[in-house]
Amino acid sequence: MANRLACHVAGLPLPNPVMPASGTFDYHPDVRTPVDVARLGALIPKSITLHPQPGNPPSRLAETPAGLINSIGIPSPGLAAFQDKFRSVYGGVPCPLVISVAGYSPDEYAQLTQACSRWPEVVAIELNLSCPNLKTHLMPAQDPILLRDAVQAARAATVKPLWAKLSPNVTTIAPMAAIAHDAGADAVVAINTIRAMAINIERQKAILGHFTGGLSGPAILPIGLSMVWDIAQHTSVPVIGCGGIRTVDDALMYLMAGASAVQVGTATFAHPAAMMDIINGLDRYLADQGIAQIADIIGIAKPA
Amino acid sequence: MANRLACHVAGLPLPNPVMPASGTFDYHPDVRTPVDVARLGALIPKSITLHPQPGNPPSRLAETPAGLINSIGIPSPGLAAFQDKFRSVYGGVPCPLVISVAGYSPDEYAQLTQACSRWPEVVAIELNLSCPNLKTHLMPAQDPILLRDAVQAARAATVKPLWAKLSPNVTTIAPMAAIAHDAGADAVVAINTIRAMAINIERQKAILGHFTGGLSGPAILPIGLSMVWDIAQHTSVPVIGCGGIRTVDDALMYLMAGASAVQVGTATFAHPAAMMDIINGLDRYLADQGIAQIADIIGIAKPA
Amino acid sequence: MSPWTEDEGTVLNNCRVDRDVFFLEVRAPNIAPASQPGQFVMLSGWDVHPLLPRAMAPIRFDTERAVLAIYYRVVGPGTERLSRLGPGSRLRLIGPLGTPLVPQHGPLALIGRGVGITPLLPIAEAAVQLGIPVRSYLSARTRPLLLEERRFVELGPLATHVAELDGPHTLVTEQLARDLEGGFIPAMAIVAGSGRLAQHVLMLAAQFGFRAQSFVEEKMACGVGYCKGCAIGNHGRLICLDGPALPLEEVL
Amino acid sequence: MSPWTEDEGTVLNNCRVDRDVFFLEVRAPNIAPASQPGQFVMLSGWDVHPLLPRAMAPIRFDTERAVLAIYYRVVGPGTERLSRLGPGSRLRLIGPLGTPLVPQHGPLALIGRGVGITPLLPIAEAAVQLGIPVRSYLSARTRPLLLEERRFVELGPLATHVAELDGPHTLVTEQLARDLEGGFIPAMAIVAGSGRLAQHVLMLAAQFGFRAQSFVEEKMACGVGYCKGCAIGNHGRLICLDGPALPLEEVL
Ligand SMILES: Cc1cc2nc3c(=O)[nH]c(=O)nc-3n(C[C@H](O)[C@H](O)[C@H](O)COP(=O)(O)OP(=O)(O)OC[C@H]3O[C@@H](n4cnc5c(N)ncnc54)[C@H](O)[C@@H]3O)c2cc1C
Ligand SMILES: Cc1cc2nc3c(=O)[nH]c(=O)nc-3n(C[C@H](O)[C@H](O)[C@H](O)COP(=O)(O)OP(=O)(O)OC[C@H]3O[C@@H](n4cnc5c(N)ncnc54)[C@H](O)[C@@H]3O)c2cc1C
Ligand SMILES: Cc1cc2nc3c(=O)[nH]c(=O)nc-3n(C[C@H](O)[C@H](O)[C@H](O)COP(=O)(O)O)c2cc1C
Ligand SMILES: Cc1cc2nc3c(=O)[nH]c(=O)nc-3n(C[C@H](O)[C@H](O)[C@H](O)COP(=O)(O)O)c2cc1C
Ligand code: FES
Ligand code: FES
Repeated sequence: MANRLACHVAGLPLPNPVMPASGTFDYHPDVRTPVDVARLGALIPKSITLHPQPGNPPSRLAETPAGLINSIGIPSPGLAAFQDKFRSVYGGVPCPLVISVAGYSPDEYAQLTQACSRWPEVVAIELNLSCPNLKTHLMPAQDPILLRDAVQAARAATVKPLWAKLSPNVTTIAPMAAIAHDAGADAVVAINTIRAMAINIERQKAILGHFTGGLSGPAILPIGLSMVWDIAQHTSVPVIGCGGIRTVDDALMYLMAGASAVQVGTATFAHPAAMMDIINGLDRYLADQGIAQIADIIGIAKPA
Repeated sequence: MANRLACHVAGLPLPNPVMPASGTFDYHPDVRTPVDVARLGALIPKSITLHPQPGNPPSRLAETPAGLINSIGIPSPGLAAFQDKFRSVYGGVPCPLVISVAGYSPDEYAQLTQACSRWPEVVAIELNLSCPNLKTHLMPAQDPILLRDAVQAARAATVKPLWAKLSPNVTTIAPMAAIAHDAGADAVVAINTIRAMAINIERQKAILGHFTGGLSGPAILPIGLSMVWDIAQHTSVPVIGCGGIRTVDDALMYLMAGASAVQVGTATFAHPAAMMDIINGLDRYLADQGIAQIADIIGIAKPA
Repeated sequence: MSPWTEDEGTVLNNCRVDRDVFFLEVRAPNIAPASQPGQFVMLSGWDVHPLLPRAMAPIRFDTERAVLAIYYRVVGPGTERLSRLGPGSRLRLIGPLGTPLVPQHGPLALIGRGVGITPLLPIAEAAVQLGIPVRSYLSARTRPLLLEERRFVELGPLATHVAELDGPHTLVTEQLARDLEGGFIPAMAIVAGSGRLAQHVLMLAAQFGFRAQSFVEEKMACGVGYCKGCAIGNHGRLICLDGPALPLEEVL
Repeated sequence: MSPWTEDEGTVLNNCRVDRDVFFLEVRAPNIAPASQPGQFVMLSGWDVHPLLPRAMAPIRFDTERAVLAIYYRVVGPGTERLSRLGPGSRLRLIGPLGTPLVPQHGPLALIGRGVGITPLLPIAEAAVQLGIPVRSYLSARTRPLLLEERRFVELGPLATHVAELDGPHTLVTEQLARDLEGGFIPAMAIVAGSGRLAQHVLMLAAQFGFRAQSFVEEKMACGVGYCKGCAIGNHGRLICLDGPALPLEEVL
């Protein structure tokens, strides 16, 4: 049987369009879990940074209606330590591997991208562009110049596919996608979490140690979907949809809105096998509808 | 007994800080409903436009996890027709009245503001700055220049308090609040709905007639809260909190984050008396905590 | 706009009638006694999910016991959660909503399908009480879904069509067509629960010259005219205020 | 990290023990047999609201019947919805999670309060089976909340403190202090369910020289080390992976 789910993201072949969102899933070669990593479209571990850093102070999580706010930050062993353990952890990874990198300057993105491109297992680099710039306090994903500089620096450092992960905290997202594309990104990922906050009224203070954080989960699905739609309507850059996906229907909405593939984050927490369900569900959907390949439904949603 | 709930928004006295969000509630002098309008902090009817317009095509509503997307647009009788019926509808309104106006140019904002300021019942004008500009497709609330021009035009047209209602679809909201303030707004309202979309996967098309719309309801509460917090931290403009408020605890979060008052929208649909519950709940909270007046809790939330 | 209120309702009875159709009786102290034919309620028996209340058109308003009787089909999260509420559970209700539809002249033709027929029964009962003759034309997938068939029979001639028994290729409105040809010309026909039947009635109305209304459904948020979400057609009519029954030619 | 899985569990029994405390028995075919003392599960019996699963430390793993026994206090939406599930309801479970805590040397002092004591019983049972002596010090608001008091008595000397009967001004750890003075020096003390008791044990541990661990709670999302949300202290320790019991000096 031909694999109906086989797909491409900007020319990069993947066995299927379902992969975890960075920071919400990982792989441990010796540990059996309900997720058969060999069946994933790709694996993306948590973003790594150049230098070791501890992440944000606790509390790091707050639950909201249909949403989760996290202020994890990026606890990271740093590039050197990551390199040391790379082979033992990801050497035998049974699916395409994408490494997410987060830098505090264009040069850091370049160094990280270059280093991570060396491993043959790595099929693409995802740029997490949501680290606040130390001077402007804006994230590269929020500012045209910072965005262009970060993507260009990474582009110059690798020949592998480059994905730029965008932030929803912008006035309009399509221009940012176009800038990333022009600067050399092969695809964009939309969306990262949305700035949010929770307050404990008894203690009269912010719940999160870092006081604000990023909202994820089903609450943000309609926002992510509109952004993917905008990017697909107004640019030619391939887009990977992310934000609030929990079920196969959610994944179908993103694909029909124009996403070439999807990432699943928060849903994995309540239901680790969610990605397996979505992969099975997509296959069943295509079979039931008599659709030959996943590419045939990408972007088919009509305006109304 | 002194009214613990009496408060001020930028100097304007209100009997309490709880009012409806524009477009989600209205007043009919002869109709008994579960909402005792005499007990509201203020009444804000749906935005009116200068010229009559029909609003967007159906379907206009889509439900999402803890959220509602609407693409109502602004069905409006136009200023002239509104003026004709003003006295018979709002002549005897038993609480402070705020009129929300929506224009397609600075001049329209000026005309609407001037006309609506004439009625003695009107205590403030709220500028709905979320009508897409016909040329740039941006809303005034999304663009510094459009925002400044609209607010300045309205400012020149009235001596009454002017509230500028901001959009969450901006890179950072505090600078927009500051621009509105500098342009003459006495207070800002944050937030309006967030751009969002829903797709019917059976029909493979957008659910809303206008294909995208605005997300409201509990899903957006943590986003609205972070924006009110940002405005309170970084500017001196009084802010009225709005977005996802359903319970007295939600209202307290906004007040503690720095809101001078709150608006309740979507929650009214499932529970029309929600505003009454929130007013009663705030009063009980102040009594239980031995707090003399609502002003004492505004902005008291500590970072963490 | 007529007065409405919010009730804390109590479930008295909530049981399955057919595969996915349930019968609910709920005590609504203020809403039930004030309800009139053609009106509906918005109800929610949950907290945050789903967010909005659901529109339901009761098949009976028991004004003395203050009870509303409702048939509903489980189609999504709201009706699914509704179906799990046992006796004694609390339900939030908003109502009575919409423009009452109390017929003044007769005769009346009532045409409906499936769960959608519920608003027709109160109209039939009000008509018969005013001495207005009523004929009903009801169709359903299965026999048990000819809801309250017996009561309709008591109120006047009833034609039925059950897809499972009578096959999918005829419409119950073919009997209406025969009755029209036989000289029965209603002052008004009211359709509920089927676009296909409404189409046929619209054709017959043009041919035989009678007025026709149809109950229409759109997603609703407020149910009381505030949100403007339930607009239909080109005149900006609101289903929740101007309807839920509207002139057929406006909604097809 | 040790292997874990996802189970579709079935509620066998779910009943109120005290005002806001419930006892749940759930069949978890794969998780129950694999569980070890000190471990916990994440469970959700709902769909979208609340979003995240809830952490629970079973008081008993019945490996033969594949049943987990859990006591829980209703404090918010998750436990509230849990409390409404009847026998036969489905529950999603993730587990077994966390680092097992099987004592190797004795004697052992177990100190706990209220619903928080649940992880102590599997530890006590494992210890006694290995021939390690155990003394328990349990406190609660009311007598019924001295959960499984009888079973603790079977396993070793038990000191109790019931706030309702014994007054709020003494701590059950005062008996531990007397026992320490009398010469009972544990190889390890394990505290659960009370910061106040943990404080006192930390003091006693320093004074009398024994190791002490405490079960700690933080909001969790994944329970398996992916999200990094449950970090505690200055070493970036994750409660779900490195805990849920951690050295007392790290968490106070
Ligand atoms: C005035 C009025 C009276 C009604 N009376 C009854 C009644 O007595 N009994 C009854 O069973 N139902 C009645 N309905 C329909 C009922 O309101 C919907 O079935 C219900 O809201 C569905 O809620 P849900 O959460 O279960 O499903 P949802 O998730 O809301 O919907 C499930 C599926 O059904 C579709 N759908 C939902 N609502 C509608 C709709 N209104 N029109 C078309 N498609 C829809 C959705 O697109 C979706 O695919 C009435 C509707 C109106 C407007
Ligand atoms: C490893 C572990 C094992 C646990 N075992 C049990 C058990 O066996 N029985 C049991 O009843 N509970 C146990 N808990 C606690 C239980 O997970 C929480 O009470 C539950 O998640 C609350 O969910 P909720 O939706 O009802 O309330 P929520 O809305 O999540 O919380 C309600 C209130 O309680 C507070 N709260 C919730 N969770 C915590 C927490 N973890 N720490 C401090 N404050 C909190 C919140 O701030 C809020 O004010 C355990 C926790 C952990 C981490
Ligand atoms: C706990 C947590 C940690 C995350 N860490 C990262 C990260 O390290 N890098 C990154 O690019 N995105 C990170 N994200 C964002 C997700 O990858 C994803 O973009 C977002 O959560 C929206 O998807 P979801 O709604 O499916 O979770 C994190 C999200 C969560 C909830
Ligand atoms: C159905 C609907 C109609 C609305 N119409 C308007 C409007 O006319 N003018 C306006 O400024 N905001 C309008 N809004 C936005 C609300 O006033 C409010 O800013 C938003 O819904 C967030 O608050 P909530 O989550 O409490 O609903 C509308 C919102 C909804 C849901
Ligand atoms: S449902 Fe809100 S106006 Fe009709
Ligand atoms: S709960 Fe996710 S890492 Fe511990």
